[in-house]
Amino acid sequence: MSELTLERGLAAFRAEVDGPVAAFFSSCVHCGICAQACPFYLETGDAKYTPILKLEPLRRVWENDFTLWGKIKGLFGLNHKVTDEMLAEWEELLYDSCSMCGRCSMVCPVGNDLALMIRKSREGMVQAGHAPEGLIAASVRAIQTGSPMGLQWKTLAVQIQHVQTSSGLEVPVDKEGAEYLVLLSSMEIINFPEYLEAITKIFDHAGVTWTLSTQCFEATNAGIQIGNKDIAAQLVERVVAAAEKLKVPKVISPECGHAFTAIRWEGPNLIGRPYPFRVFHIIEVLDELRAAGRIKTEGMETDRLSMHDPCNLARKSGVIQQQRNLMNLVAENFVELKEHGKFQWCCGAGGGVSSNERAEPLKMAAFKRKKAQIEEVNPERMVTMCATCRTQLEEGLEEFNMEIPVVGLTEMIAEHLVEKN
Amino acid sequence: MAARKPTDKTLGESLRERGVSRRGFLKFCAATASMMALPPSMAPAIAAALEKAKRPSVIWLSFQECTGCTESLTRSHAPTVEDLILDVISLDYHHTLQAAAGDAAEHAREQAMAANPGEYLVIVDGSIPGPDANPGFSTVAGHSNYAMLMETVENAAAVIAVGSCATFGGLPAANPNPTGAMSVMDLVKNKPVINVSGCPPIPMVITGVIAHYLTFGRLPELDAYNRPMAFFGQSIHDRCYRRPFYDKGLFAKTFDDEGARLGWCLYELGCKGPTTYNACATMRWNDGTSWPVEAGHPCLGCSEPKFWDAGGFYNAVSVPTSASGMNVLAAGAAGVVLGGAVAALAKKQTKAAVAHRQPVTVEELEAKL
Amino acid sequence: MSLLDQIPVVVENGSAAPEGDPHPQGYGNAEPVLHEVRHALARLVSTGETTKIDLKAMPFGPGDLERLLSVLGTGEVQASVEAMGPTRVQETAIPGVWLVDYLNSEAHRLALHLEIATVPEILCPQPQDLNDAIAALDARLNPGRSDPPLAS
Amino acid sequence: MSGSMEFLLWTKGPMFDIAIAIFAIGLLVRITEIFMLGRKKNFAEARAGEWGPGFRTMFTRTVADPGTFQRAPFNVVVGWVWHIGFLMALLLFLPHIALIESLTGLSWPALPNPVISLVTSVTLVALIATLVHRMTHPVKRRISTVEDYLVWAVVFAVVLTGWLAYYRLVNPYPLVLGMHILSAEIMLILLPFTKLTHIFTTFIARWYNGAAFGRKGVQS
Repeated sequence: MSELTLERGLAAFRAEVDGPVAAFFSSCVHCGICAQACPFYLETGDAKYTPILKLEPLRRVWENDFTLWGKIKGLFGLNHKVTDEMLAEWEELLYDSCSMCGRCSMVCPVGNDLALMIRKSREGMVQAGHAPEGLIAASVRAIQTGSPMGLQWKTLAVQIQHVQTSSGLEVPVDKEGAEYLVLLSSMEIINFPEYLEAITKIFDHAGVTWTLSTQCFEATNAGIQIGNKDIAAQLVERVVAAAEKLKVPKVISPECGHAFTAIRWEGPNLIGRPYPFRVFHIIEVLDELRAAGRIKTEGMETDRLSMHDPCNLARKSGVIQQQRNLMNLVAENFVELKEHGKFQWCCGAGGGVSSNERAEPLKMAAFKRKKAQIEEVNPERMVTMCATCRTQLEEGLEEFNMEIPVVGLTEMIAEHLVEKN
Repeated sequence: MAARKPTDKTLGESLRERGVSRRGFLKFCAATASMMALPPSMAPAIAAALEKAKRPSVIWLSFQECTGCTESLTRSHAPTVEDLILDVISLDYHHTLQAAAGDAAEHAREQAMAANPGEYLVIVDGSIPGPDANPGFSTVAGHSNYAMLMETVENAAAVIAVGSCATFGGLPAANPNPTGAMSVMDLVKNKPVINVSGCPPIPMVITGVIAHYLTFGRLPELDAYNRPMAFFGQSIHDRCYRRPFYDKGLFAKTFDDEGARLGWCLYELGCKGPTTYNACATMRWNDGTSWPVEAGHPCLGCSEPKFWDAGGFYNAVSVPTSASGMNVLAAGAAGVVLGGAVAALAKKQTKAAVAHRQPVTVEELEAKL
Repeated sequence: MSLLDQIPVVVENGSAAPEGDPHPQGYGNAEPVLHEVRHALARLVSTGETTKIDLKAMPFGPGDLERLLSVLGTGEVQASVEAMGPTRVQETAIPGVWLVDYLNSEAHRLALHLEIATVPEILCPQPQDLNDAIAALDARLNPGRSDPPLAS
Repeated sequence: MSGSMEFLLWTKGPMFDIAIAIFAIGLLVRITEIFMLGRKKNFAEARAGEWGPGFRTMFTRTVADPGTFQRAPFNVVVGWVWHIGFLMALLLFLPHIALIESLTGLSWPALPNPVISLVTSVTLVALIATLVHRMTHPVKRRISTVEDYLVWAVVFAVVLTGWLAYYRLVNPYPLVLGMHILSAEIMLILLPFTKLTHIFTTFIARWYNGAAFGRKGVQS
């Protein structure tokens, strides 16, 4: 049986070097500003978590194999090679201490997109056999069972039953020709079953036709988190097949950050062709319905609410104003965190960190940045729209004994719908 | 003029003998100090030195030169110069100025050398075809310049090289230097050499250096190019009356613009004042009337080494001497070709890497668990 | 320094340019020399030290010398010394500041000094000449006598 | 015979040719490498075009976002001061403009020399501050390589010798002017092979960054 080796890793690193990577590494002046955008560095104070340092393996591959100067140095044996030991050491830096939040990409003075290069580096790491166990296990489960958590349709079917009973509404399944195919995340199904009921109510309220697919309900993509195109592409193909089978023109990604970037931005490139459908995040859809006057709400939340923008949704996908429009619809005492929108701070759990058990201490350390932000505005509740962020916020706030409940925005909208007579 | 043994009288004595009063002597010292670019407070020291100084014998050798240096000297308006040249020093050989010709002239030189071994001064203008050059390129009375120079300096007290040809090779040594011209200090290694550079040098500087030597009986303080600090210690730029315009950023852009009329700095018109060390800005030319910058022309830098080969006279000091925009373009084009080749190679490698990229399988991943 | 205050020198306007001067104020090298003169005057007043400034050694541009002399002005005393050609001494309007112009017999300028002194050196009898003065006078009083007179 | 003037003429002549050739070839190699590598076709439906956001980021990234400014004010301010100082001295000092004009035929008005000399003095102080910062700040210490210190030394040498030459503090002047030109030539030679390349590639990098974020609907 074939195995993952350093050579395959190096080949994968090489395959990831393109014009932007060359421009980025050519431009880095070692100013260290990226560290000032990284919650993992800021909250641990350990300089090894400086984002640009995490990219050293990719940088070496670029310098050695893609620059004239590097080749000249190589002739004299002066170049620094990437070794198996090095990659083993870098595994922690590239996975445990990076949530790929992309904040460093926003502040780098020379314009380096560091998050992009982390994503590319992980391709090499997987091929070299240096991915964390937690992410490997999630990837294997996702391919083998259809869900990174090993969740199966029958579990979801029970959920659907509950929703139908409690709401008295039908949850459409495998309805060909519906406008929207709705995807879910395993974490939502297990931790936040309210979400399914919420969209059922909202779509009924707004008169939207939609459906779930028994063939593929999972929106998350472990292949993106671990950083492997082959795994990621297989998972995307499942969604595409389901959407094509049900002939839906639109697919909705759930309240999950990476699932959205995976299906929305990486998906078509992973499968090498454009989709025959369009992809939206549930928040985009809700805001469109709101703008079209198809969502009627009554009553307002009166407590002090603040909101956490998921990195993947805001900074990395440009969904920033929509959630604010929806907040203003139902909350009268909404306060922004100081740095929000494209400059928000990561909760610390993204980019596969939450699936990587050994990264738990780092994940909690990084959360302190978010905690400090929350403390600054001192809200009574936090609102967000990503199951991973929501879980992290809940766990983190509990860890620090802060009694601030976290709610999903979709559910909150559903609670304010005008009752149909 | 025949070679003669210098008298035993000091300069002070010979001046008083000629009826110069003590006030006149004071005035002479004031003028001499001014000529030597020394402060007026040095006049008493000059007076004391002149009381003791002896008249030296001087031999003037002219090699590959244009006689401009001699012309400059004889147009010196410093009024004591006639005294200095014709009375105070004993100019025993100068083939342009002396009345004697042919064998008689050469005889005068030999006589002066024989009569004052180790005491006579040699003044040289013009450059010399070096020992490896064809000796026939320049000869005087059948002697090659090189042979005559080496023979004459053999027993000299010191050598004063006058003009940029003698000091640095000058025009004859300019690229491609067909005659293998060399400077005096290239050839004379075992005698003190004083360089009085300039094309030509300021006449007052020539006489000032001679005056210094015969007043104090020793060489003046010299810079790295063996030039007297008193005259070459400061750059044209530092002493230029237009310097305030440089400092304020007011420059003439052409020879006939408003800035040129207002007397602004000539840097952009190619003035080499910043890199040129000479006394033009204070001593001036034509009896102190004016000097090139005052006349509205940039300094050519004639008193510096290789001034003929130092780039265009009308290019600013900061402009490189040879590279042109075309060179840069050519180098850039070469870069594109080379870079393209390297990148194409790298891209080919990448394509190969992508093509041979082995997909990761679940089994492979499971093996890692 | 109170004495200095009584000296009517206004150096601030030192480079006050002649009419039609195209240069803005502060250009030219007259003003620095005037400041040097001011320092020399202070030394003369406090310690009696005299100073000579060689104007030919100054990097003057066109008009600088004229500006300098017009600021210094013309005083009451003029003198001329005939020795190796004429030397013209002119007191400036600033007491203690003298312009001494050394010329040769062909009226070419040998040197041009500003002398800051109570009396310019060239006007004073030279010490050695003074030593010979009585003998010289005696020779004129008694053209016939040859033995030296008693020294005063 | 090799005195200061010969040294100056060497730096203005043959050495300048060598330096400018290595610089031009090396830089074009570098930039060609980048553009030849290019990007893969992107199949994801874009929210917006790439060119506008790309060009915007090329300029906007010059100014730090308020949060970064608060967290690293020293880095931002000192970096700004010395970059602006260096560029002003490089591009607005008359002798440099004369040099550029001789090579390219392009010229523009210069700033008065006292302004440039003041700016250069400030730049020197700021450069020393960056060195101290690099040697003391934990992150900068950790990520700094020999190259960082080498490049700092060369840049500092260029500014310092220029400053010394302007004030004519070293005699003879041709020596210090030659040293200034030589250090600038060393900088030109090193430029394509070190992080100095960022002078040019940062605009490419910023464009790629702005384009990547821009097509997703975020102005980075």
